Amino acid sequence: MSLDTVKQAGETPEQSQPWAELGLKPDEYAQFHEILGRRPTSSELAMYSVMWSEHCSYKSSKVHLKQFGEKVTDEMRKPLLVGIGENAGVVDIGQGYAVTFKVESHNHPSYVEPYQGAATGVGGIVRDILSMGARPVAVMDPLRFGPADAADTQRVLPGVVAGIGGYGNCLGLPNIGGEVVFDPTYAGNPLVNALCVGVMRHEQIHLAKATGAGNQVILYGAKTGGDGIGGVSVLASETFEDAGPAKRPSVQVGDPFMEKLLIECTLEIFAEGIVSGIQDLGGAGLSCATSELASAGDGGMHVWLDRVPLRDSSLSPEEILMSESQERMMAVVEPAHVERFLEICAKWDVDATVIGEVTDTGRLRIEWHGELIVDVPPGTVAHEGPTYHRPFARPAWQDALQADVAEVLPRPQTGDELRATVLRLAASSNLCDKSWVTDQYDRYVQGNTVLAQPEDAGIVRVDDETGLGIAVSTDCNGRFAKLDPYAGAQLALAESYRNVAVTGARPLAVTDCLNFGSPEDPAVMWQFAEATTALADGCQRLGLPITGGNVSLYNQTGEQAILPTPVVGVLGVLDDVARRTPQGFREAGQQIYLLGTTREELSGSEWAHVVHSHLGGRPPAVDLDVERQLADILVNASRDGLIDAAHDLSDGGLAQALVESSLRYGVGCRVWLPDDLDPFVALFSESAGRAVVVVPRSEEVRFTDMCAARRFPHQRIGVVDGAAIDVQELFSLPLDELRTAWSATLPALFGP
Amino acid sequence: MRVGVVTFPGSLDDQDARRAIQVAGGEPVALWHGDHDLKAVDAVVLPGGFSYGDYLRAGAIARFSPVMTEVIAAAEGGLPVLGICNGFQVLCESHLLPGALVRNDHRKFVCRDQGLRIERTDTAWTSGYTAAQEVTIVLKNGEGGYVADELTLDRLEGEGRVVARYLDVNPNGSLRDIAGISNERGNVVGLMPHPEHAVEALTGSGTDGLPFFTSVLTEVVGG
Amino acid sequence: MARVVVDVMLKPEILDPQGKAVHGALDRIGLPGVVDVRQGKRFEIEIEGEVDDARIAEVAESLLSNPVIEDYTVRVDD
Amino acid sequence: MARVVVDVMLKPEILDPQGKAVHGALDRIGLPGVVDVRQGKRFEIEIEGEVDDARIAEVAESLLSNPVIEDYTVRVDD
Ligand SMILES: Nc1ncnc2c1ncn2[C@@H]1O[C@H](COP(=O)(O)OP(=O)(O)O)[C@@H](O)[C@H]1O
Ligand SMILES: [Mg+2]
Repeated sequence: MSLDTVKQAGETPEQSQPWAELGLKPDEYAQFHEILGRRPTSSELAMYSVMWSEHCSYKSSKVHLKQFGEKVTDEMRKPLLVGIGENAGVVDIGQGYAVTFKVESHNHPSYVEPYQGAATGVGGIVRDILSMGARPVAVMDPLRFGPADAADTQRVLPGVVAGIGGYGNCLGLPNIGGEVVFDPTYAGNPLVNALCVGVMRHEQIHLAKATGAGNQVILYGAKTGGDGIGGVSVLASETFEDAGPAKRPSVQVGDPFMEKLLIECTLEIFAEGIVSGIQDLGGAGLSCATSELASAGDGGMHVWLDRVPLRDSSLSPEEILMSESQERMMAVVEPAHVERFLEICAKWDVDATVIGEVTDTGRLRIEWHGELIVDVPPGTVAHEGPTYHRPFARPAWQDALQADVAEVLPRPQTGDELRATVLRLAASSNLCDKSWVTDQYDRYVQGNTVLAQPEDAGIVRVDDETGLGIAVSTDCNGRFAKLDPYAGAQLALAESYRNVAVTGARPLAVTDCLNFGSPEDPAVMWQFAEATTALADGCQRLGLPITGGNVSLYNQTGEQAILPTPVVGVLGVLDDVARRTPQGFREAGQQIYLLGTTREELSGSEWAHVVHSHLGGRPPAVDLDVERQLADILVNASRDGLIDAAHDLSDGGLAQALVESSLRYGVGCRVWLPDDLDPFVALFSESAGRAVVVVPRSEEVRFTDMCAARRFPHQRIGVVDGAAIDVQELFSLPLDELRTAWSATLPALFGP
Repeated sequence: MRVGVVTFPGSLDDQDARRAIQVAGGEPVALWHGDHDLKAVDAVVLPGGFSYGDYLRAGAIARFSPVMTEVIAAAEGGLPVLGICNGFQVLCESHLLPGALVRNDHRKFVCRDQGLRIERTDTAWTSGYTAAQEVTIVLKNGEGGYVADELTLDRLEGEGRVVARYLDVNPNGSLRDIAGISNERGNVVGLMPHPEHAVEALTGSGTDGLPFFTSVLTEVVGG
Repeated sequence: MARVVVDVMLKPEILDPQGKAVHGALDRIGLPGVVDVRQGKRFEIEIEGEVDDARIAEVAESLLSNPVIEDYTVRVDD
Repeated sequence: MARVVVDVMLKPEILDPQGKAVHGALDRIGLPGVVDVRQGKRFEIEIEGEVDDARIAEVAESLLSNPVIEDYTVRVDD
């Protein structure tokens, strides 16, 4: 096809264009004419179509997401150095350090090509963090799969795990936590979310903006190929009709080695202070980077697109603009620093090319071999995409679902039955030992990992001298969110918050990855609206800013949407990581306390899921004020050295918490359950706002005084001891037997 | 006492190795793969990581870097050289040590706290251990299975050149549970586990790895 | 006894980081004139009895390669 | 322009875990009669100008394969 220039677009207003094939609506296409005063060129059409897509423009979600920026208090603003809206938000953690973290999804590509899909998911989020000026210091991977024994899970899970490990390990980023959850709704639609956290000094914060007319725009990293532009090939074909099956792949292959060089090279460039703006290339590639940089700066940029180094010389300009080739970055550099910039890139063997210049024209102009092919106001591409007010409605089935409670299901009664239930749950796919997965991840590289899986939160040291460190956890129980999306989202927030607090870290900020079904389904849209409102309200309650996140919609197979899965990541700070509280029982004779109130809350529980394949009722009540008090106790107790171990109660309740704390170092416990509760409820209820802590005898009085002073429910339920979990008068479960059951599950399914 | 740590493109544990040398009381010196200069160091560590992405074979491309020419010559002259994980792979590819490291028998990357027995304590890097000492040190690799032909294995055993052996679990299918070996002279040691991740109680698997770095300090100062 | 050889290569338009690394190494150690390097996998399968070509192609396509990113060729040497 | 193909396979006496895994998978999905599977690497090198066979062999032996564990074959298609 001949080159479609701006001039030609002006002269051929009637030419038909494949806007519908690109997923655009008639009014959107009409809007381009209004913005430009003519029809768009094919390159402009390419840029708009990708930037106005759901993935890039958040068109279905932004009316709901805007609450995250509105429901904020001064308390929440205080630690914020950079707010939501940049590549990732940045928070102050003290001592001159700042931290940025964010979680993103790579769900669909990981289904199509598990290894590469997951690998490039890690690569993308790492570049996001890097582009804020931070050194990436750790990754995490919240994962969801179909049933563990389903044939397709055998294909997807090993590939995803190998891909996350293959990429993250090769980058030298410790993997400090994540999730592995199985549920039938994720069959055909696995969730692969990836989180990265990075650290910098305050003065190193960099932003994505192109300012200063005359400054040079440098594209560096991998060469551009035909990756991830499937649908857009239609633009480059002779006629739209004969496009046939897209010849360009929609899946990308990652090169972690290139990314490692890109990280080191970029950090060296930051250290010399020679970039004025920087942006990673992710979804929508150059279209996104050029339009976002330009619109955030003085508003103008001129790009010579034919200078872009290509891996495949047959690419058309439209394709180059859309390519999602991995491991690329774009920097804005003052002319005086360009030489040094290129020198550093050469040292690291990273290709770098000046492809453009900042201008004061207010226009993004792109040239191809001397012909103007794009001439647009950059903001219209980057930010002025459509906003949909999708209809949403509480589905008719919600009432019936909530009425079908699990509390009436038959329960184990005798000691033997309870014992068998503990064992069965511990060996179930959601609660079993995850080391088949996590042993494939390097958790030690960089030498700063203080806690990692299977601890409640991962902790990395930030400063060797002072011991300053950060803790991160991610959580979500999608079954709770299905039963009540508002409560479920807050339960995810509460659990993640609690997981950070049990390690002794003070929670500071929140990121989220909202994985939902199709926004065109009013029921799904209602779940989404409820969940976002819940998170905004919840964060306000807890006093934590949401610093960034990601939305992934259309996660469904046919009519079947996934469980609504708002994954929440919470970041916390420890002034001295030496004070961290680990999870495991270690020293015989220490006292075990249960903090919080246990209610009869079994709907949506792991017990109902495993034993009865049941999902119905209402999720546990969530009280964020209680969570705040609990966190306060856990953080203070850690700082004052009152507790030696702590573990939050969530999936599987008290029983599973005791299992995990006992198996950690192979030291068991003797436990007496409260008289006023059905032992089954005491063991398996999943009431929120609870944790077990281990108190040395010498600190018992101070600890109980502290809880009493705050009127927080606390009771001594046992003592660390022996090589079994011994529940007085009911059963005794030797740790060897327990460990065998707990650790055999994944190897039996996925190989040794 | 200056100990050089080479950074290849894709090295990852170079900073950790430098930290370990510091914790041991030595002075870490950064060496660059493209240099023809060992900066007059008294010993060299080839750190872990994925040099050149470990594409092709682990260590295969790094072996051709300019700095390796210097390291090979110096090692042949008796300079203490420790190759950790990827560094071990580079030493084998450079023929400073016999045998090769192949894909783990279970085909997965593995990261675990590994039990080891230190079998040889008269090398530059292990003199700080007692004979047959049992230790726990972080292990993490994807291509860590040590292989060599029977003749070579017998010779290594016969000459007492097996430096460390896996205990309890053989994590990667290494023949004869070999975790590390040395050259005849004992100045060049290759090791799959990562002693640099076992020098501080707070991070890593404890402090069992520290003697690797203190050994070489006394070795060089003493000798 | 037949030997079936299946070669699996990344599609030409897909990035091949391994091939790229080898290309770089060849340039550095001095093999002149190299324009491109691709690295793929080679499977040698020994089969006893009848070889069912259609079934082999199926297996090559579904198990030995992922058609989203890879191409394969099958050769049977009897 | 010449295409040089170098095939690198693990020596027969070296355990090939990947080949073994493929073998297991072939048995499971039902490809009858499989006696052995080996997985190796295939390099396709495009060279412009003169191809120096001796030099290629050298490179195949020193860089593309490790003679301690692998065998290689070189083929030049012009
Ligand atoms: N995909 C994964 N990657 C890394 N760590 C994981 C992954 N899945 C689970 N983990 C870790 O295993 C431990 C147990 O997970 P989980 O039961 O979900 O914890 P919790 O209930 O405390 O949130 C945690 O330390 C978690 O970080
Ligand atoms: Mg927890």
